[in-house]
Amino acid sequence: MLLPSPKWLDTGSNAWQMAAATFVGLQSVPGLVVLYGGIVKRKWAINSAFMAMYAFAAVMVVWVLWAYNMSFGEQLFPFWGKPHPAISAAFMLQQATIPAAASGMPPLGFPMATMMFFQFVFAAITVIILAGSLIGRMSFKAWIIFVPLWMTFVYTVGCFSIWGGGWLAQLGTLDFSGGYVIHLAAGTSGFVAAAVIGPRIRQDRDHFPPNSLLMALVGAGILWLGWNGFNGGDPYFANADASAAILNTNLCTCVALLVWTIMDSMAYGKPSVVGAINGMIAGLVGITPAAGYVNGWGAIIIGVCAGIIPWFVMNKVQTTALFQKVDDTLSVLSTHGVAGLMGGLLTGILANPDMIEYIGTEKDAPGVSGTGWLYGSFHQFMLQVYAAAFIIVFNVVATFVILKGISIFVSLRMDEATLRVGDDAVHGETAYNFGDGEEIPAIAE
Amino acid sequence: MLLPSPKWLDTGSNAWQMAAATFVGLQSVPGLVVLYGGIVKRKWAINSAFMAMYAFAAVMVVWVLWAYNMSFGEQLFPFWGKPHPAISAAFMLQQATIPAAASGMPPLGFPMATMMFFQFVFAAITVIILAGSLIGRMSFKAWIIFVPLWMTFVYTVGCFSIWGGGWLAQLGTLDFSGGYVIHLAAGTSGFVAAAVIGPRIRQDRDHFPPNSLLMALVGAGILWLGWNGFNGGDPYFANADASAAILNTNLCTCVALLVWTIMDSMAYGKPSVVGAINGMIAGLVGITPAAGYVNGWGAIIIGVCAGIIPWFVMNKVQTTALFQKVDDTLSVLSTHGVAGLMGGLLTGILANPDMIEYIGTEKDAPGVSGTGWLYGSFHQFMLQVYAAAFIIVFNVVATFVILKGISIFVSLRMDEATLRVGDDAVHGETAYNFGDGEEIPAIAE
Amino acid sequence: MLLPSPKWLDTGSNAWQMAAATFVGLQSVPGLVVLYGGIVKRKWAINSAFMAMYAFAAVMVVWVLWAYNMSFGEQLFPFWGKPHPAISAAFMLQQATIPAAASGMPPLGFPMATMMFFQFVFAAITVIILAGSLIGRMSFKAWIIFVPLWMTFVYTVGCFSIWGGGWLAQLGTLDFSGGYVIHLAAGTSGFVAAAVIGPRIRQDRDHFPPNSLLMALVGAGILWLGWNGFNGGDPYFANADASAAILNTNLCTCVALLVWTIMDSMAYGKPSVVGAINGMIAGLVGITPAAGYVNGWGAIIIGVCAGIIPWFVMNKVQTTALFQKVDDTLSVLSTHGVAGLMGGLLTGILANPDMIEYIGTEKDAPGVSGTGWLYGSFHQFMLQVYAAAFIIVFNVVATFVILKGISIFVSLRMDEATLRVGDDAVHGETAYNFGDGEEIPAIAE
Amino acid sequence: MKKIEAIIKPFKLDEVKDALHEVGITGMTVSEVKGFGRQKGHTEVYRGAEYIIDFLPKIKIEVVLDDRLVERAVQAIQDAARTDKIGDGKIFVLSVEHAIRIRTGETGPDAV
Amino acid sequence: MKKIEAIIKPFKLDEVKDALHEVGITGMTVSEVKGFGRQKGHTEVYRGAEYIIDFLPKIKIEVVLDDRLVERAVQAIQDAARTDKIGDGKIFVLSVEHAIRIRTGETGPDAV
Amino acid sequence: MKKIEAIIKPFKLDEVKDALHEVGITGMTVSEVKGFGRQKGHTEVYRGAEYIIDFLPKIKIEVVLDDRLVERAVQAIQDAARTDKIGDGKIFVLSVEHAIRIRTGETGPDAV
Ligand SMILES: Nc1ncnc2c1ncn2[C@@H]1O[C@H](COP(=O)(O)OP(=O)(O)O)[C@@H](O)[C@H]1O
Ligand SMILES: Nc1ncnc2c1ncn2[C@@H]1O[C@H](COP(=O)(O)OP(=O)(O)O)[C@@H](O)[C@H]1O
Ligand SMILES: Nc1ncnc2c1ncn2[C@@H]1O[C@H](COP(=O)(O)OP(=O)(O)O)[C@@H](O)[C@H]1O
Repeated sequence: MLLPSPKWLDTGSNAWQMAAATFVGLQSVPGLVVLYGGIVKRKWAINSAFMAMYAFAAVMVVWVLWAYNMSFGEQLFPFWGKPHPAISAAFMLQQATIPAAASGMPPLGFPMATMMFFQFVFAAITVIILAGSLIGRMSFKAWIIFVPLWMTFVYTVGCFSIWGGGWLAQLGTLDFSGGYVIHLAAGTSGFVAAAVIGPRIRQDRDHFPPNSLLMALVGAGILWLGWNGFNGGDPYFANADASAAILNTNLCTCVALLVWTIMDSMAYGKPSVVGAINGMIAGLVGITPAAGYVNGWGAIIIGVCAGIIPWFVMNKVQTTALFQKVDDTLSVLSTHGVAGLMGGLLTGILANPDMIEYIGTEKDAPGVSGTGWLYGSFHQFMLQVYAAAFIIVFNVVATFVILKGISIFVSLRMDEATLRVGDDAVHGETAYNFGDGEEIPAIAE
Repeated sequence: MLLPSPKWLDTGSNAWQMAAATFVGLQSVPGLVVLYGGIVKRKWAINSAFMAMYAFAAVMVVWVLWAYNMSFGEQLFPFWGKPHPAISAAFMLQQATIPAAASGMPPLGFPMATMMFFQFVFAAITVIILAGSLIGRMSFKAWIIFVPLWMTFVYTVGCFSIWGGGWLAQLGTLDFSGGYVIHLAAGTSGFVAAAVIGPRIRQDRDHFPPNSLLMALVGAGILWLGWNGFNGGDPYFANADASAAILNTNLCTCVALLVWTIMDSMAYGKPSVVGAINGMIAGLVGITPAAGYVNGWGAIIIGVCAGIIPWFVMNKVQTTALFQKVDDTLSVLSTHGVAGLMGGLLTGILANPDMIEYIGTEKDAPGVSGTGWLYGSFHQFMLQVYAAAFIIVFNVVATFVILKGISIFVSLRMDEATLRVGDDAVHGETAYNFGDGEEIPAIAE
Repeated sequence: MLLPSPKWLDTGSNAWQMAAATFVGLQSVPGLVVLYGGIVKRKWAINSAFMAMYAFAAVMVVWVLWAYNMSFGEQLFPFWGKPHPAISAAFMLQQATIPAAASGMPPLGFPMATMMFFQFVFAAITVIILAGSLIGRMSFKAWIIFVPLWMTFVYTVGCFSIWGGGWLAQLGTLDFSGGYVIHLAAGTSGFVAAAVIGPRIRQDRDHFPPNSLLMALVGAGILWLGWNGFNGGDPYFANADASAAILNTNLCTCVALLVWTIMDSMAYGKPSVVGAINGMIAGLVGITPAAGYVNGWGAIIIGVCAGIIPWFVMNKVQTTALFQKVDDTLSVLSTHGVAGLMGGLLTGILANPDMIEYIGTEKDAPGVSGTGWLYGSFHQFMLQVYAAAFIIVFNVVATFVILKGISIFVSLRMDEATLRVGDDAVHGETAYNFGDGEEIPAIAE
Repeated sequence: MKKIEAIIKPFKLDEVKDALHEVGITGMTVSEVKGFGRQKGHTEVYRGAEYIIDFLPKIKIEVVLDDRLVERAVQAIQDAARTDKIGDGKIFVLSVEHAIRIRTGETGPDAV
Repeated sequence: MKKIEAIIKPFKLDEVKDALHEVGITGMTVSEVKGFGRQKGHTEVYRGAEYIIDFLPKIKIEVVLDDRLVERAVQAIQDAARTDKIGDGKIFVLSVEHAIRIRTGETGPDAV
Repeated sequence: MKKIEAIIKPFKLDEVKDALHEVGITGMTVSEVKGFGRQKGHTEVYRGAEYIIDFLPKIKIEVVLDDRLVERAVQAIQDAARTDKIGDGKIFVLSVEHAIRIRTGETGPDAV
């Protein structure tokens, strides 16, 4: 008799984990690829999209060859796992486990290949988000080099420390799906990189209208619903907490979108769809560290904050002369960095001990959930502060060093002539070809 | 030892239900958002997309705070559940149940959070479909007010009556995935609202070419395949009936698309892709009330009807002077109202008792399935007629009253100057920015 | 008591199979629909998209009425199953099985309806891929006739022979997800059809710039991640091999994309996003026959080859005067035909016996996996050669005969006047409507 | 023969077209242009940054016509295009030396 | 110096360009315009409603050239653009007072 | 009154606009055109096939202005648009017979 799989495999959880990973993958490709492609000025549409697409591909290679095990493998240092390839048949097909964190969860019901792919799409989207700060002037060659280095030396550290069972995990930091590991890291590193690389050319900073808001909405929409996989996949089981995380994610996002739209209307007189997209992203990011730890009321509170705080940073702080020194093209600092930080801290306040992620069956193992300041654990809040500080400081330093290093070998910026032209100079392509020669549609006679 | 979830939870069904809900969510965001954005005249692209996006967000808040329980909670009246919030930790994580309808189905294998999110995406898409009738002139402010009111006072009634275990459910009305609850309601209310709000301005009615058919196809394609979650999710289990519903959905849709294209070719001489989209929608809607109740032959018959009847209403009835008095922008009456009604009635004829949704294990509980007129139950057909009449009459009255109420406080229409300008006047944004100043792509020298 | 489903049904595997099928469906609609719509010259955007959409619909009807059983039903000839309809209630709801191939797999955990829909999306995408060779001149009427005939007489033969338990399956040919059944067949038949139908008009061959690369990226992105369902669905269980197939698919694709981009940069000086899309497709296709049979190293090797060999054929072979005689519009021969062939042969070399698809429980039933030349079975490699030869020869002959037959009744090409005009002449529609009369957006005054 | 070039607000196109039709002008060529003048553009806000869009969308109408029709045509355009708000646009009249209808080879007033 | 403005059917652009090339004209400027004339637009049907698209896509070619070349250029355009069907378009000739090549500052016939 | 038509490289628009502003010209109309001249297009590669894009994107600026301003305006455009590379473009000057401001009915130099 043939069996489809070993006993430890739970087809339901594997089914969900594979679907969730696919949704997260779709967030990057085509999600962010076309969100970037549409929201930038026409001359940068292809370059921005291609930065995202390249990053997705490059991260994969790094991931399977060494970075997965640096993030989720056996501990080398309290903040790093041992690098080694993860693509032998035996490794791919064995029951998934995160050695240093295994004691905190039930035995997993899917194989390593699922875990590796699921975690890959998270790693990839992180550096794609980071790209949003750098659009419109970073040399493609420098980007090609930056992605694998950042992945290897920066992402893995935050990831192992918080998710891989490293020192922050040991302390008890809560980060459900990456408020810190992903969004705070991307926002911080993106801002630093934007500073090091320098701003877009004057005329691009002055005029940077989205070339196609509908295209941006395609990407934004996939990003939104794809987040069901992002936050719903993180319990690693198709369990009740996964369901709650999905509901919370959408609830918070809806609230943030509405609040942001109100803020826009009050400040600028009109509800803008670009604003709605920003509010949506802030909400998605804000709930990410909290999704399975808070109840619906918590999600609403985070949503309200996500509609206000990142709005304020984007519209009132990042527009000040001081902050304008750094040209953070898509305001990743606000919508990811600040929103992720805010979400992480609010998790330390609002985490509800009744939101059980895993059920405990013994007295001394009371199940897994988080307990925020509001429910009595000020300690949890302080842990969130420490972890944020670590992520921020480490990202600032490491990203700075990496870029300075790269700049010894290749220029981080395109040259002036290329910057004036955009896509056509970099890739020999333009996003739209409407009027070239005879492809103008002739009309029936 | 830690357990991922309580015993009642079936990871397979929860996995499917979460994935299905995500597919349905994608139908709205980005599906209908960009279908609307692309199929309308350029000046209304953003406004149409934003109406859809706003509705998605606003429905969520209403839903979790009171409307979910009015639709699926404990019975207050035979047509309404008791309103109360549904976002405590305990509520979200408990085993899902629809109190008034629980006896008709096996104990569910997923938690309340899954049920709430799954039903949310249905509620949201209903009012987004309705928006299709109102595009191109409704005041955004009035829409902001209309959505929560319609959700609270109209949607919940049809929903509780038919799906929540209310009076129509008790009588035995069949509506697998919302031919009545969603499409007939949206089509009827949309038409009434279009009448109350008044038509687009002359020049927009005369010229309303789709600004980007490719963008419309992005939305239409996601709508189509997303329907797998729509109809495949309604058995609430990843069971055989879910699979059959998916196959039927696609079969019927393919047939309707082909028949509609033939109708177009005969009437206008050419197969048009906008026609194909309409045929696709008519097919999707037509099979919705029947998806898990008919076999493949039934799906084909419904497909043929869906390619003919809504085509006829759109092309021959809605174009008459009488019907032209009401400006139903996207002909929602035809593709959703009529198609939903037709599908509901055909369900009463074609429902095949061998299409077992749930298996009965006892003599006196022979399993759950539908029996249409063709298989001997004329009664079922009449039930479908009654239910349709109720939905139509109730929607006409309630939507009329709500809009008249709103019009006391804010104008339902934009003012004339705004109507002439479109997006830029309402949102300060335009869909495409191709020629503004220097973003014209310069060429390599 | 009511039960959701019979005992043989595994909700986890059914959940995955339904989700996977939905992802594959999305690859065609909207995936290839808008990839084609965006990557062709503006005047052909609608026609190309519509060819894809029509094919999806037409295949379904053929499929359920006779072709499913010709592909997966009981054996009639060693290369063909017995045609009969597959849409009775009993058939749809029964446990899925592929009679002639059942002994090689564990009893399946989902119903026939799931299998039929899953296999439908594969059948549909095959003929849509084939369309890529014919874009820009094939008569829509001829296409309407061609699709059902090709499906009935060509696709079913390869499918039954390799997947339905036919003679190639009996011999032991390996084709995990359709390197031969789908891609080699589509590439070969497309090339032959392109030759028979003749080339596009001169001005279209000279100038064929993609009208919207962002739109093409929307389609390409959905195609990529949708491939998780394509390759991940083929073990028919949500088992460990499905997970490994997904990881391999993405790994190989990432490598191929990177290598193709390097090739482009070396040959043309710039990394192009159209090249990246081509590399992506070559990688996806190359891993398809191997996805669950090779380990990660194998996937990397296939990825490197997929970035080089199809690149070379597209850029150096298909551009020679000889090959230019055939106008293969989107170079389907390179990215699907050659990539599929290459993948199939490499499977015969790299298949790793440790990549267990199904676990054997008895001594004489050691589980199911493939063993390539590298692991000692030269025989497997030769089998792959034979099967490729059969697919190529059969497709060449059968497609030629079908088209010659059709050409007796209707012209295969549009007439000259129509060819000059494009979409507007064929469908009375144009992809974009930007400047028609007053829909030019007026500005707030 | 003269050529009238009128720069107007986009939403006025239909009215201008009808007005020209009434004075007997049945042919014209229209294009989308961007105008820069006293009418100031509006502000757009993206990601917190405000941009001034200083080129405003306008429609350019070109009509070649017989000298005798010029006055009436100019008047018709002016009446139809006027909203009395800044940015209504301009009408320019240029002299045309020849006009040829490609299809027939007719020249002069017969050609337009 | 003269300026030729030709309104032609879009798919004729390549032939016209080649024809001009043959008479020695190597520079020109092309734009997409919408034409309104005797040629009637076609009907499009969306959601059951028929629309008449009365502005038809046309191509406008602008060539500035020496007076001596005008006749031949006009003839070349006419021959190349003609399909003998309504809507073939028009050729207008205007007088140009100065022409300057930006790069070199050359003026007059040398500039074009 | 004169009309200046300048064909320039797209990325020079802002500089030209500012230069015209400095010589006192506040109104102009701009459109996207394709240019064909000595500057050769570039090659694009799609699916292995190389295409030459021979029409290059250019910007056309139209300014109607008083005769006295012409010389300075032409100079300003030339200085601002120049990159000394092939393809910098052309400036043409035509004569305008009338100019009318639609809003006020003003004519002549007052209208522009
Ligand atoms: N000198 C000019 N040359 C060419 N076009 C002009 C000129 N001045 C204005 N225009 C065009 O006329 C439009 C309207 O001009 P504007 O000064 O804004 O308003 P008004 O004509 O009502 O005073 C401008 O947007 C521009 O397209
Ligand atoms: N009086 C005119 N002024 C400017 N353009 C014109 C005029 N008449 C026609 N045109 C342009 O010429 C095109 C062809 O004119 P039309 O009357 O349709 O055909 P034909 O020139 O063959 O009689 C029109 O679409 C329009 O762009
Ligand atoms: N004879 C002409 N008539 C109209 N426009 C012209 C003419 N010659 C050139 N142009 C325009 O000027 C642009 C620049 O011309 P080109 O010959 O490439 O460079 P340069 O002017 O520097 O010699 C062309 O792209 C075209 O738009």
